[in-house]
Amino acid sequence: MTGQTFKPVTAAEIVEKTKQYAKDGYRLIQIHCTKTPQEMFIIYTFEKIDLSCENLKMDVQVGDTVPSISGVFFGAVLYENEIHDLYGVNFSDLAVDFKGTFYETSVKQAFAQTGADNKE
Amino acid sequence: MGERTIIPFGPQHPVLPEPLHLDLILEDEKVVGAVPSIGFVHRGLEKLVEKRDFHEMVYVIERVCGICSFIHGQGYCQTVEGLMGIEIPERAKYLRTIWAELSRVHSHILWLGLMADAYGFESLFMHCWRVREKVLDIFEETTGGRVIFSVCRVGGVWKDIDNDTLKRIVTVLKDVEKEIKELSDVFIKDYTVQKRTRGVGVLTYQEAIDLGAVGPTLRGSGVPMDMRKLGYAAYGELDFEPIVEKDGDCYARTLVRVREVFQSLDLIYQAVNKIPDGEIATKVRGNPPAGEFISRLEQPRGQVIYYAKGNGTKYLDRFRVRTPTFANIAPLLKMLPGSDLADVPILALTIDPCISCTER
Amino acid sequence: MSGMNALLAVILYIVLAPIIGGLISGVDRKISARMQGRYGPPILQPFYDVFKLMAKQNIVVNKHQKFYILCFLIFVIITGAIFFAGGDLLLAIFALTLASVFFIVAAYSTYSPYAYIGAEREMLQIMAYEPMVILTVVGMYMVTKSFNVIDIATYDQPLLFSLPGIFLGFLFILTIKFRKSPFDISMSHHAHQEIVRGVITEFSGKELAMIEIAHWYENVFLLGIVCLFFASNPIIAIILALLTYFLEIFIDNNNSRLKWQSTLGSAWIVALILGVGNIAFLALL
Amino acid sequence: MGFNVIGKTIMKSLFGKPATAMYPIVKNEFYPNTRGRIENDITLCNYCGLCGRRCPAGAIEVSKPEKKWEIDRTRCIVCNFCVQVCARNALSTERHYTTPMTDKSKRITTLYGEKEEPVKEKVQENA
Repeated sequence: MTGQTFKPVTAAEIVEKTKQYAKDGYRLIQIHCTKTPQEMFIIYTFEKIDLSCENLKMDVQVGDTVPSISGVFFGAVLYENEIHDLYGVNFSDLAVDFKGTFYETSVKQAFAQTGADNKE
Repeated sequence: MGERTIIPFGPQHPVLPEPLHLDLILEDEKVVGAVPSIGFVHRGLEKLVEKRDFHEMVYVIERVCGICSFIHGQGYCQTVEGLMGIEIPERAKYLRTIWAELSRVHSHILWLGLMADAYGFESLFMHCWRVREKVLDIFEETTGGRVIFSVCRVGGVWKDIDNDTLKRIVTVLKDVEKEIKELSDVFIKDYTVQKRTRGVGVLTYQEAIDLGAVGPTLRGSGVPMDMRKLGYAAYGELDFEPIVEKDGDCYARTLVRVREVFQSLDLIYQAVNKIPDGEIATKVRGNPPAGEFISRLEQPRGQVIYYAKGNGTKYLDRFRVRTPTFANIAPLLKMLPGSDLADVPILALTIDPCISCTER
Repeated sequence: MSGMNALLAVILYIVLAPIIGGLISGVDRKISARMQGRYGPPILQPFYDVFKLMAKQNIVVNKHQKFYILCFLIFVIITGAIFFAGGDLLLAIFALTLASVFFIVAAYSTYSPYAYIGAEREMLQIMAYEPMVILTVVGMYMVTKSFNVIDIATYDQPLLFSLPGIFLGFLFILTIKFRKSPFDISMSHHAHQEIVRGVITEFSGKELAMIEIAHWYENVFLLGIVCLFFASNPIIAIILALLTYFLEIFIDNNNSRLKWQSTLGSAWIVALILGVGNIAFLALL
Repeated sequence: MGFNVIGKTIMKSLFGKPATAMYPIVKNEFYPNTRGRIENDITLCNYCGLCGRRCPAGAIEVSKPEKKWEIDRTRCIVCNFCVQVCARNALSTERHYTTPMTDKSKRITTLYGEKEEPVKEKVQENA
């Protein structure tokens, strides 16, 4: 199955890389954030019409500000707002900024803590 | 141009018994803007993966959605199997395919009914759901559940369908096919239906790709992308082509779904003919190793993406579900401005929204 | 008809119309259900509904709305009373329009966005059906040379034969008046998809019950007009009215809801071709 | 394109038998496979507690010293996992659903294994 490789990327390059993917005929299909006790990263997945797919992996920390790619792919707005609300990663230049009201969870940034964090 | 009115659409709106909220900004009856908000039923099921071991998690993931629950279970199992490098028996693959396609049939008939309801065609709605019941009966007979089946497990499936039952299912489905044929004519030929769906909410080829539309919404705009073509489960051995319509309006999306029902029925017939005998599950030893795995599947509503990250214990570090509705919200926001208020329910339904699904 | 008889007819109308209207509505629901493959509610269900609504707590958004709804009910009853007393048909039609205006004002008075849009659509509906209603009355006048219901009803030949176009046109706008698909745009039993409940979104309890009863009166009055087309033989007239209603149920279950643009356009085209055509034909004879 | 395309279908159902059932009068037929509710044959149970630990919903509680097996019917999602993992085949799935309850205290079913007297089943008050 394609798309099991995760290419590292930094916050500074992400917009440029996305534009490159857009030029190559890829489209954004998902962004998600993962937080484990050891690490935290965001994965961007791009897909082509022939179903091949590529992943970018970017290390972040809670409270970091990352440039938004919603200028390239509008659909990114939803994913980025989701990550902002659940993980507390900020995005600059969002096409539509819900300002933390996208998911109205009772605990703010509910996913920013892992089960292991709570035990400590 | 009249004054601007703001119509609150949802979270408790009769057309969509799902917690999606749209603030529709209207000028007379023209929609000029729409602001969505979701998050009313966010359950944090993804987070539960840290507290449930990877076998139990199947049952949690199945409950992400009530309609495509089987494919969620299948997708989870497939992802974890991919992470652990397990190859499941051939028969299990075929059984998964059969159940998944039956899910697609019932989901699409359900959607057709809801679509009929969106433009006030009550009798068509009722008749669609009447036909759907027969598919649900097959589920109850083979798995024990009508909506949530709980038959998938990491390494295969729990229950087998014996070959006689498979043959009987085919005869039942032939009946269903006949009835759907009768009802699908209404969606295709009826004047009032066409009047409401043709040319409404047009999504062009390029827009559909750029906004990340998935499933029938994407294929209705002429993009031949179907994740089943990746050949997971038994799809690699079955003969089918993605169903594509060119127009990109609500009519095209309806047509894609109507044709997909027949395609799915055909896939089931093929699978029943080809299904090999043998085991239905392999023994799973050990825990998921440290590593990551992404898998993509085709749900009735479109492409669904799963991501699993293991760490060598029986609990996964992270399990992520990107549901098709989430991807389809952006195209919906593109379609809404410029439409009539009367079109809003149709447009909202045309992406087949499952908000509870979106808010894992 | 003498004054005594007219009074008796009015009293009979006021007492019997809600019962007949309710029963028709019950049968409507039953037949619709069977067409959709369901058992459906009991035939007396509309009465149960109204009695239950009567017993509900009264919640008002605007204290004037009750007055408007009461006026709506009263004017609908007056419409029927004029009609069944054998009075002026034109007057009855205008009384009905006045009732509709009160209904719309009541909807506006609630300030709900749904009711607001519903009221706008209700006005468009009036615009759509009113020409055909007037043409119906004019057509009847041209044949019988009288606006009085009593004269039209006792006319010795069935009007249906001289007014076939007008009859069909009237059937067409009945779909709007009965609030059936494809023209149930402002409110109906199932217009919920777009505007929740349209005009009556904000009404509850006794007011909703009054609206429901007013609709029963209205339906009986409308079926009364259908009867006029075959008034020379009362039994055939009643059968004709029932067949008409069945046809409306059939159409309701056969079509999706159209937009207001289509409603207005098609109603006027029908009025122009069938109504005006028929009248022109009569005038040329 | 046409009008009244569904006309034939609705006339057929108008004069045919409705597809729905008069529910409380006509009971639904279940299939042999139907997953209704979880039952425990307490005589086979050895109170190992595996079902309780494996339950995704945390509906089952087992206590070895008391010889007690307890299920919260409203928590149970009838996923059948406990039945599959039970090593002694004591658990099974009944065809009939749990009846709806208005009294919350009835939601827990407790079974006790034999101590002196034979098997007894009782519904525990508000656990």
